Amino acid sequence: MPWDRNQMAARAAAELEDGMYVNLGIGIPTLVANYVGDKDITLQSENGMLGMGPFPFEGEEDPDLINAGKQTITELDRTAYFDSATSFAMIRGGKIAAAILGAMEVAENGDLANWMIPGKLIKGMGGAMDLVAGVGRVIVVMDHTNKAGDSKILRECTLPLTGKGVVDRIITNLGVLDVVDGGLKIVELADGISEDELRNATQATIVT
Amino acid sequence: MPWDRNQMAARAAAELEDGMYVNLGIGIPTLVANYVGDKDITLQSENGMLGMGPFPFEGEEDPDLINAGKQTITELDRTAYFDSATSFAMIRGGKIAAAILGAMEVAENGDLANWMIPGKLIKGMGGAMDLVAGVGRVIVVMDHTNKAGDSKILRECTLPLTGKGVVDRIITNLGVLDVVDGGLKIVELADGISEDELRNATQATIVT
Amino acid sequence: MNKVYKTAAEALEGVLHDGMFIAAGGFGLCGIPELLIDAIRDAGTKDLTIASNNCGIDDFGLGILLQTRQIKKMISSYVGENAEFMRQYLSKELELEFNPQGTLAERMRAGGSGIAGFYTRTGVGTLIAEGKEHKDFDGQTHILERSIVADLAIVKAWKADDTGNLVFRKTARNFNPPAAMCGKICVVEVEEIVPRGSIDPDQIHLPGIYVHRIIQGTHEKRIEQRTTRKKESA
Amino acid sequence: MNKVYKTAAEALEGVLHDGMFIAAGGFGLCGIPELLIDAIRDAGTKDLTIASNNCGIDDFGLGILLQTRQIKKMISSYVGENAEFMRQYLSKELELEFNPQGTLAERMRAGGSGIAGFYTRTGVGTLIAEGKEHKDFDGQTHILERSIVADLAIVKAWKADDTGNLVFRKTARNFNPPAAMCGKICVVEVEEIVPRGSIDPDQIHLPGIYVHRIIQGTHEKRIEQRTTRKKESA
Repeated sequence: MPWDRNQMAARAAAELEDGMYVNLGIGIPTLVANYVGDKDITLQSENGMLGMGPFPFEGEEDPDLINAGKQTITELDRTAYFDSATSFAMIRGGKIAAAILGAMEVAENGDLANWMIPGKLIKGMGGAMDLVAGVGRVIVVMDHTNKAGDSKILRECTLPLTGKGVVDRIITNLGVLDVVDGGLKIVELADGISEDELRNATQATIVT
Repeated sequence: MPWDRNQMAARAAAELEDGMYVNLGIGIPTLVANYVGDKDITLQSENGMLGMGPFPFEGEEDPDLINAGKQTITELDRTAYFDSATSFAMIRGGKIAAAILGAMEVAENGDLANWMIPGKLIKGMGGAMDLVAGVGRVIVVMDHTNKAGDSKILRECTLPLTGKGVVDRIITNLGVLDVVDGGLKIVELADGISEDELRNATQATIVT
Repeated sequence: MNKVYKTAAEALEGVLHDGMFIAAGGFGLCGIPELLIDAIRDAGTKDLTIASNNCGIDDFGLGILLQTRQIKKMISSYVGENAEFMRQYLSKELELEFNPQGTLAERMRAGGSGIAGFYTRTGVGTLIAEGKEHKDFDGQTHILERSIVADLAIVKAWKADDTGNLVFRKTARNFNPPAAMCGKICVVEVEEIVPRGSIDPDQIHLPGIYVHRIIQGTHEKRIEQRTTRKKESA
Repeated sequence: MNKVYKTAAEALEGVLHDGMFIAAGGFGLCGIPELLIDAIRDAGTKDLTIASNNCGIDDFGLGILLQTRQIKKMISSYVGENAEFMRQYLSKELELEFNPQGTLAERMRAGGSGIAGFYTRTGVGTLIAEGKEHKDFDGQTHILERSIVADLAIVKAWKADDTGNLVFRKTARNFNPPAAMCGKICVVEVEEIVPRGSIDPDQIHLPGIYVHRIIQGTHEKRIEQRTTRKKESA
């Protein structure tokens, strides 16, 4: 059975190690915070915060304290605030160990598209281009195929790119793949998913 | 009679207007602070401070509170501290209205030399190159001639430059000159100094 | 040196003109200069180019100036919260220049820092890189991004002293310091003006040298995504 | 995540190697990493390239590493306080790269910020500009300055919490934050380590993400130019 959203988030959380500073994108990546367990992870929110805490209790929301998804959040005992220039200084400067992001498409060379569908969706890239260009490791978490059943893991991206050759690892509902020389390598299969099932759902080149 | 150091400093202080943020170099420029009177001037020290106060009383020196000349100083009720990158951001960014600096040589095109004598003096430029490139107005305060009696105001600088075409006004013991098209213009003569005396002590072109 | 003004309208007097370039602080609806935006609407200044990470929502923040058609062009990283924005953009009534969020913040800081341009890997190989100078450093391709200098910066802080020293609160700091830095004139609205000397000089987030005019006012501080957890789940 | 070490020697264990590049905080003798400098002397690491605004005095600060001939090259803006520096430089035992002070600070910040290079007017038409790329922006000539990334940053702060969040004191802040930013490894000495949560998160000068190792110690904090005024003159 393919992994559900929470299982994908849990699998992504397994990528994280003690002491890491990590940026989580919106969507499934946000759920990763629920699965870090005892690991000493510090979450960065690119609007100017390290040490992001959980959502506030009702009635305790502070309009001056939000995350990059504009949701009300809380602070922790390790929290530090800073301005947007400083926030992206640490992102571009490689101080963030990993970013876990959603995607529309990923290509076998590590190209990532997750910000724009020409003529349809023009919300903007936010901090995604800075993140994929700057952080130590880019992990994409997404469904393996789109609603029409087509592979989101492609030989070449068809949508405008967020970054070129930036993705290190892809975690989908079917398994885990790494971007390596010549294509993608299967690292792990979701429970009950066969290698053939994953290969059939993947347009990109899979190398062994 | 030529102006003495204090008179030159007082004349330089007359350049300053209410509300200005100003950087004073070492030597005679430091004395300018004594002559600002009631004017609301905020002094910047490029090692990371706005709102520099006077020297401390004996016994009240704080090793964490020094000016760019490494002297112990005090803070005021308007003081703000910041790091060196921020300090020079405001300097290069044109936020400092004026810098009052000493010089070894000034040329009629506004070139300034005040940091190096090849083979002799290799202390370094400190923040002088950033200041002359960035602040709103550069005012040089210096003796008109060197110890040998030679003009320090030249057609061309002979020493390595601190900045090219950066000086706006020169205040010396003999008077005040502005850098204008084609050379220097006499703005003011020190008490009892004739125009001929100033011209004779000046190698640079003086225009009228 | 008197930087304190009574109202947003007074603080903007003489600094507004049609076709001007404004840099605005804020992220989403957090830390936005609400009062100054309202005053710009009331002043009716037209053909504005505004550099701001977002453009508010339909009836709050910079979205207000979309309703009144005062904005000609936005320089932003994300404008997804605003239906009127989409409508005007798709009908070509509004120009839009997308900037990666960090590039936008750094362009503002650079403009206030005498840095004419800088090289970043952000955006290499994307639409953002088109037409920009490319240069390799240590085997990696970078693109040249230019600094932003705005005619006016509008900024929201938590507290100011009367010399303009500013303190921000939590994530409401965001783009406010870089926006302030890049404005030729910087007007700031705060929740409280305190006497000089009452802010620890080690704890000033933005020194008063960047701040030309200040007003104190009451802020709505609307929340865009009120997200909470239940007490039980604690 | 344990960033707290007992001694300077322990905090530097495994990060020192001959020929390495170190960025150091401090201005004059103010805010210098005294304890880490002593530990580097004791470790005997050789052929160091050090980016630091100054080089201490003969018997204090980085001057100590000149006495022991551990420094191969300095990148500084001002070295006038140090007779041994002059001697070694004039006898060509020591290399020296002068940087304008603001350029040096910005090169460090850029190195920690993923900015490979930046354009500044500082130094145009001077010796500093020789061999550097020139480019005109808006009719003014600028030169390209490269960022600095150091193998190690040695930094002095006032307080740290155990996650590495730092607070500096008065003008002892100076080059410490930019130096910290540009180090692949950043080791910090402080006067006091406080429990996490005891520094207001709005008042942290440098977030712990930049800090890898911390020690607490006693600092001499020598004054270079003790300048005072008389009580009468107040």
